Amino acid sequence: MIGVPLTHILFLSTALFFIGVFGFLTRRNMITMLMSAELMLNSVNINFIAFNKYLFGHQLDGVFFTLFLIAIAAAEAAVAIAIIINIYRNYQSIDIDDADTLKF
Amino acid sequence: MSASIIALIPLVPLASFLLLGLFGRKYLSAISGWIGTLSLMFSAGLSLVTAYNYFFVSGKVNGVYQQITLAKFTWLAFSPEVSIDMGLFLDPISMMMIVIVTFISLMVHIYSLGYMKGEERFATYYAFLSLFTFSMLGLVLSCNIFQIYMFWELVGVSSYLLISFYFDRPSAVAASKKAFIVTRFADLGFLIGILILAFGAHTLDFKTLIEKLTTATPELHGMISSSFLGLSALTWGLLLVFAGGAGKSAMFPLHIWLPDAMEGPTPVSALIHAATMVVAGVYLVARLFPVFVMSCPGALQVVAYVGIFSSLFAAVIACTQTDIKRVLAYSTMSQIGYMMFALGVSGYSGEGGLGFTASMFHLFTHAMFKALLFLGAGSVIHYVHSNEMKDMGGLRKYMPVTHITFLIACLAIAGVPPFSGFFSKEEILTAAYHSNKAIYMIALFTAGLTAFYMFRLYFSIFWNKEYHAHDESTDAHHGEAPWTMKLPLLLLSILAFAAGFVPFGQFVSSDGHPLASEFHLALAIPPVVIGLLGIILALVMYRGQNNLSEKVSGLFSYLYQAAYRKFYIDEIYLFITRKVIFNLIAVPSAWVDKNLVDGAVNLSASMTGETSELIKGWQSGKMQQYAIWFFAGVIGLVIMFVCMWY
Amino acid sequence: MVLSFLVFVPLVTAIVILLCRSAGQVRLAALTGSLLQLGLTAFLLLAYTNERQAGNTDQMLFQYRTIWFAPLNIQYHVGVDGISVAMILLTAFIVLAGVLVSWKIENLTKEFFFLLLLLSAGAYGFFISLDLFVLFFFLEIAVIPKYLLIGIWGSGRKEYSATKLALMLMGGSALVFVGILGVYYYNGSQTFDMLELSKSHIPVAIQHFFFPFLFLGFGVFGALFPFHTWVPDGHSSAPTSASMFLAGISMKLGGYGCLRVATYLMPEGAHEYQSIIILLAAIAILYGAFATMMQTDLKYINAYSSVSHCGFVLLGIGMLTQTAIIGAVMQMVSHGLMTALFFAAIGMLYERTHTRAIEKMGGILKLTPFIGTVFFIAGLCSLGLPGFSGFAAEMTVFMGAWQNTEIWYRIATIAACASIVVTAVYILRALGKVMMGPVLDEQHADITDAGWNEKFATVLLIVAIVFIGIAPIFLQHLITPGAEAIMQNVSRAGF
Amino acid sequence: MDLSFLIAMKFEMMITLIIFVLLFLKIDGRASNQTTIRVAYGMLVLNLVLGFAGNVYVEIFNGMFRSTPLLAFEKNMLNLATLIIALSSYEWLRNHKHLAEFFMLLLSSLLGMFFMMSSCNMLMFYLGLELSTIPLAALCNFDLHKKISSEAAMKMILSSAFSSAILLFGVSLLYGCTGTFDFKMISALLTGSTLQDLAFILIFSGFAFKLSVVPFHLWTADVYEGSPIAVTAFLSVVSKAAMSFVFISVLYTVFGKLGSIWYAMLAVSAVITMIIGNLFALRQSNLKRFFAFSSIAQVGYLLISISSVSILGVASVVYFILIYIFSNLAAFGVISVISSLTGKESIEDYKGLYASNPKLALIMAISLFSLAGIPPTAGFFGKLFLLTAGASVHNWTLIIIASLNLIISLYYYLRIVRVMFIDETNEPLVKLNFSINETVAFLICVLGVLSVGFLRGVYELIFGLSSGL
Repeated sequence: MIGVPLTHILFLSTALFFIGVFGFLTRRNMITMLMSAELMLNSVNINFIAFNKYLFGHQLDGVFFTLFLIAIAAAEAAVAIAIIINIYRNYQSIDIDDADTLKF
Repeated sequence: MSASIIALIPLVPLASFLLLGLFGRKYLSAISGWIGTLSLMFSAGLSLVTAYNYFFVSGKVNGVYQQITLAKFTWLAFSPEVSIDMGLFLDPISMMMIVIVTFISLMVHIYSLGYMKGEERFATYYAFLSLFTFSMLGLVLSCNIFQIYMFWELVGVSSYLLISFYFDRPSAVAASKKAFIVTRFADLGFLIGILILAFGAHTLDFKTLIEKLTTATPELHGMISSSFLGLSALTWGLLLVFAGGAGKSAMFPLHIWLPDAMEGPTPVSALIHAATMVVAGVYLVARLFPVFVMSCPGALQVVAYVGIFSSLFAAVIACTQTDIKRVLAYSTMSQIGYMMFALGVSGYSGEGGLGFTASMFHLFTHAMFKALLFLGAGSVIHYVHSNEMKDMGGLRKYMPVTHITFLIACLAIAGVPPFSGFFSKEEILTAAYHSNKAIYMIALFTAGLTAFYMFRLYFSIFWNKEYHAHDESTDAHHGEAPWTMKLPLLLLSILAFAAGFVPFGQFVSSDGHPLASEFHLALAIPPVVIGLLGIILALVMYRGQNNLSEKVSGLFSYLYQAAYRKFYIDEIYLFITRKVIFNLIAVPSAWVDKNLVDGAVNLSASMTGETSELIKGWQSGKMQQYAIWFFAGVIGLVIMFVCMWY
Repeated sequence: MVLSFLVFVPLVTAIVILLCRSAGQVRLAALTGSLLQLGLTAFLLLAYTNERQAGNTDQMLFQYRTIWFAPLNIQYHVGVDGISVAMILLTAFIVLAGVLVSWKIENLTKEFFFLLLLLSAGAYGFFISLDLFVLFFFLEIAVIPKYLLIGIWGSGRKEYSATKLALMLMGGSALVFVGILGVYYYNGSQTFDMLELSKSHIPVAIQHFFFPFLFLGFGVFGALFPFHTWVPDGHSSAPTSASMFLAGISMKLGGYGCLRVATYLMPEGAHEYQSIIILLAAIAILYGAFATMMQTDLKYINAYSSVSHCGFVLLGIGMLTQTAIIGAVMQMVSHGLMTALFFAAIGMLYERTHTRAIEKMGGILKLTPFIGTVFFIAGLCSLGLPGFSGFAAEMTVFMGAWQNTEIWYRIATIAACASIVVTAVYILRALGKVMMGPVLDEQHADITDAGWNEKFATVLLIVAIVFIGIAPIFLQHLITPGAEAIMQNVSRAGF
Repeated sequence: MDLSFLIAMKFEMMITLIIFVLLFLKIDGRASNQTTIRVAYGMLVLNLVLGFAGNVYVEIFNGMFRSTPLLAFEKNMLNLATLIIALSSYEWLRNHKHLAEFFMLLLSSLLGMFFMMSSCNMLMFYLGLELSTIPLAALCNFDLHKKISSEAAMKMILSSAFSSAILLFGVSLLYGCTGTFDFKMISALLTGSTLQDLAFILIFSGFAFKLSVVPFHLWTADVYEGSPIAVTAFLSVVSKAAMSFVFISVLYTVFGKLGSIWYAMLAVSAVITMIIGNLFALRQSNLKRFFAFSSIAQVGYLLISISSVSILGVASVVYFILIYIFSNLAAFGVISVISSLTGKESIEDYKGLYASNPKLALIMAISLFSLAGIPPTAGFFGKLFLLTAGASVHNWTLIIIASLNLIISLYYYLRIVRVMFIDETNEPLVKLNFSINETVAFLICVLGVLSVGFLRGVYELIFGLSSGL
């Protein structure tokens, strides 16, 4: 296959990862934060696929891991969103900074 | 005679102390006096027998009095050779001492039957008396320098207890405290001296100690050669031991407790602060006399000068005091000064050793007449209910027995022949004359002063103005005194007269060889003359009511004031203790403890609290900051890793 | 003789107390329990002396060992020598006296006696254990009961004092634990067993590093200057019997540990730090004495004087001569009894006059002759009067200290001797103010003299004090073999 | 086919069974709370009993899953802990609408932990991790109407998502280096290259988050405070225990080669964790929050012991956790009883507790002493063995700091003791009476706390097992 070298893809995934981190650290909206977390997970997925494809083509571990990862991410998202909805019930807001009654 | 019987001499008083101390107050308060007296009679008799036995039967081996140690057992062992042994040490001076102690103590016991009658703590009083007698006997019979130190402390505490007998009087409490602390301070010196001597000579036993330190042994050489601050270890040891003795014997500058000690009941003063305990210092120096005189003359010099100065100093003060007991107290101090410098000027063996004999002789006679004086003063006080001269005068009609006996005592102490004081004083002066003229002159002058202030006392009590009872009620009911108080006076006066004729040198001498004391008329006359002068002066000034005394005191007003204020020694002490020690050491150390040491602990505690309060903001409830910290943690780990590997 | 009984008897008593229904039963149980302890220790003394007379020259008698934590080579190993026996006797006396003195405790009687007996169990265990881990175990058992005793039944700033005491003692034991670990890992064969440790040679550098941990750690318990500051507050806030126990036994745990663990197992370390120890001890002696002069609360007076007296213990240990070590142990015993007696007397007085300020009292001797006499005896013993235990002990320490020929140590000794004067000053001050003089507070006029329990307790202690004071040779003989064993190690290490 | 997996996965299957039974009961809907709860208790007990039988070394799913005697022991410890939690939260659950769900979620989280512990493969490990985390997040929010409960759940789920993402990134990098997820092969292929080290650091942070090591700990206190007490107990005891077991085995077996790196990390983070945990615990007024920080401080001690790569270290950790289960759950039991009966959770409310409820006060005190490491409670031995193990590598600064931290911790534990025993108050708690279930739970805990130290067998057994790690 014509040469997109591994490093490019790693760049992409790493960039994605740090974008996710950035979003998670800066976004005030819980849903957005959750999305940023998903973004980080996806960068991980890209990593797995890429490594699997480029380095260890004879096996499928990475791919499997990715599949599991997607599933789990979905589950996590489900629970997280449920919780966030509950937050909204209690706080009438999903701004992360409003939910800071527990402190010190 | 067997040790166990001799051991009874101190033990019987101990037994009576325990008996009275434990049960006296509740059960035997009525008969406690008699219990004490009987026990004392017993041990007095026993000690007389023992002394007789020692002096005339067993003590002398081919002309030399031996030092016999009996009933010795180990009390504590520190190293193979250094150990505290308890035992009975028999030699001429200890024999003399037990006789004095038991006899005077017996007199005081009998006297107190009358004097202390009706006291609430009668039994306790007798218990303490017995305790004192026991400790004093133990002291004089000690065979071991540490044993003597122990009984030394015990006499100290029993004196403390007896001075503070009237403990609801603040003055008595203060006086007892002062007495104990001052002597304790001296004992500190004694203790260190013991430590030095003991580990220099590798023994605590008197006999061995004296042998080792008077003959050329490695120990002696070691102690002389090893020096600290310019003085040899031996000198240090002896001086410190002497300091202990000076404390007990109220030598300048440690004398301040003695006058105040007169707060105690008068018989107690007679026993402890006149006849027995206060001479313990002299006794101690006499114990170690061979070491002083042979190995360390320098220390002996110090003894001599301290002694003579104290005696003059005290005599001067005594001329101005108006409290009769205080006068007597200062005269005691002065007489002990006599004994001290007598030891100081003495040599060893033969004629040279006259001073030693004289000193012991004076100790003996002084015990008699000073006890008599105190008891006499006691019965006067008992009659007048006051210590002040101004409340007295013309008492000779009212209390003839006291009057006569008191007169005898005064003559004795003034050194008028043929009373006992004359002989002992004469010997002392002779010894002083032969060794040190300066001391001799001062001693002579002091003798004059002594005669003067004693007769000042005598006249102003028994002659001077007519007696007016300040309140009829108190002394109307009783006459002069009950027989229990008269009897000791009479007995003592006989002895105060006769004690001088004892051929003392035959028995007591520095080296155990009998010392033929020949009589030098030339040296005998001056003291007598001076004494008589003093008496006449007192006669003129105080025989009748006149203002001569005021004139005289006005003449030397400064001196008089200074002497009357005891040369401000007490004030100086007060300054040192209160201002210096208290304010400069005690207060700061308490402050340091409260603020620095304790403060450090509290500070560390509060610091922890502060920190935790400080960093609480970290836990800011904001989810994203947590995440930031999380990420920072990761970065931190990475950085750490980088630092570690590159 | 099964030594473990010494631990079990108090424990069983404590449990029985928990099961008791009424306060009366509790008191009875406590009394019988402590009497049993006394009997047991008396029997121990007999058995011990018999063994010795029978020529048994083992260093430790009645040894018993069983594996506890095999992987760490921790054994429950107990045994006694003369020193331990002396301390055990002391403990028994004080526990009995303490139980008697606190007879009238009304509030939470059951808990009080339970904790008291738990404490005593800890003390016994500490004195008999030969395995460092076990020793540490028993050392720490004692901390919490003290805290509760002071906190619940105390007076004054009790919470502050209790916390301070608990934390400082915890700090001490933390240091001790570090030291123990050091010993454990560096002695070659990983063992906590003291007898083996004393034979195995710990490298000198290691000793120099770890000795301070052990010595300071135990020093905190033993009121080593400047870690003594828990003593005054703790003692003065504690209820009477707790003060007796604190001053009488807990501080002795420290001294015993400094001797038996620090000095015995790390002789080179001891030599290395000798001068510092002696300096601190001398400071503690004088400084404590002077600080006492300033106190006006009787308990503070006795607490500070305890600091000063425990200085003698550390001084004796620091001097590293056999006599001095014997003296140190004698001083521990003597001070334990004496200070317990003093606290008992203060407690009795406090119950009656409801004050401990000396200027508020006066002429008590006239009102309550018995308590007054007890006060005098305690005071005179504490100022080192011959005929009481204090004198013999202090003199032994001085003598032993003087045997150390180094000139500076002798000067330190002289400084220590000087304390006898200061002691006299503050003791007589207290006696004079409280016992003598006119009766100040007319409310005191109707106070009653000691009850049977108090009489029993004080007489018990006084008898012990006087016996040691009159015939210290027995105590000395009891201690000597142990001290010799320690000295063997010390001299093997140093000069 | 071989049935060895029956033995190997007996715990997991048992838990699954319980979950399903409860599920059916719920679906069926006729069973009252009482019956449900009885069933749950009964099956948990059965589970515990079965746990002791036939524990051998088995590997299945060609090396993805293994079971060793040590693992079995650890799992059974967790079973016991879960049982105790279930028992002592009776008062709270008795009338709870979602009783069955509670147990299901709790047990599925436990199931996840079991898988995680037995895993020999990154994939299996990650599945277990998530399976243990997600239900916990749901549990945190179990009191739906409580604000703080939902906030706690939110913090839990979001931060754990974040952390697992980071951990996964590390895993992916590791995969890139080695090309395998199997633990053995990974450890064989590790070369210590920079990328591997980076991967390790990321994974380490993931673990640190779960173990709430400073500075990854910040979520802990909030989540503990917000969640229902039973969940807090589960979080602070069971999940922490499981995590530390896994942590040890992963560190020792997988990353053994990088020891020189993670030793330093452990040492540093241990010190920080102890100090910060103690400092924060000092000033807490809410008991749950207080215990959160105290548990953080305890983790510091755990790390010290882990840092000494030795059987002794492993054994001490397991031993400590066993004791920690007893002492901490006793405390949480008391809190849960009091809070579910009176709704009071702050330290001040416990004033004069001994006067009103002596039993509860005593249990609390014993567990506090055990946590503070005061003899004769077992905590003394646990803590000391941790330090002893830590000292075996002669890092004395670490040991000294740790033992000085004991002082601070003693201070704040004593603070509660003081409140319960010494302080007086004018509105004390009423006399509370609780059901037999709590009593049983308390009995187990107190017996454990008082006896474990003196049963010499226990430590030897654990030591023997850990040698077969």
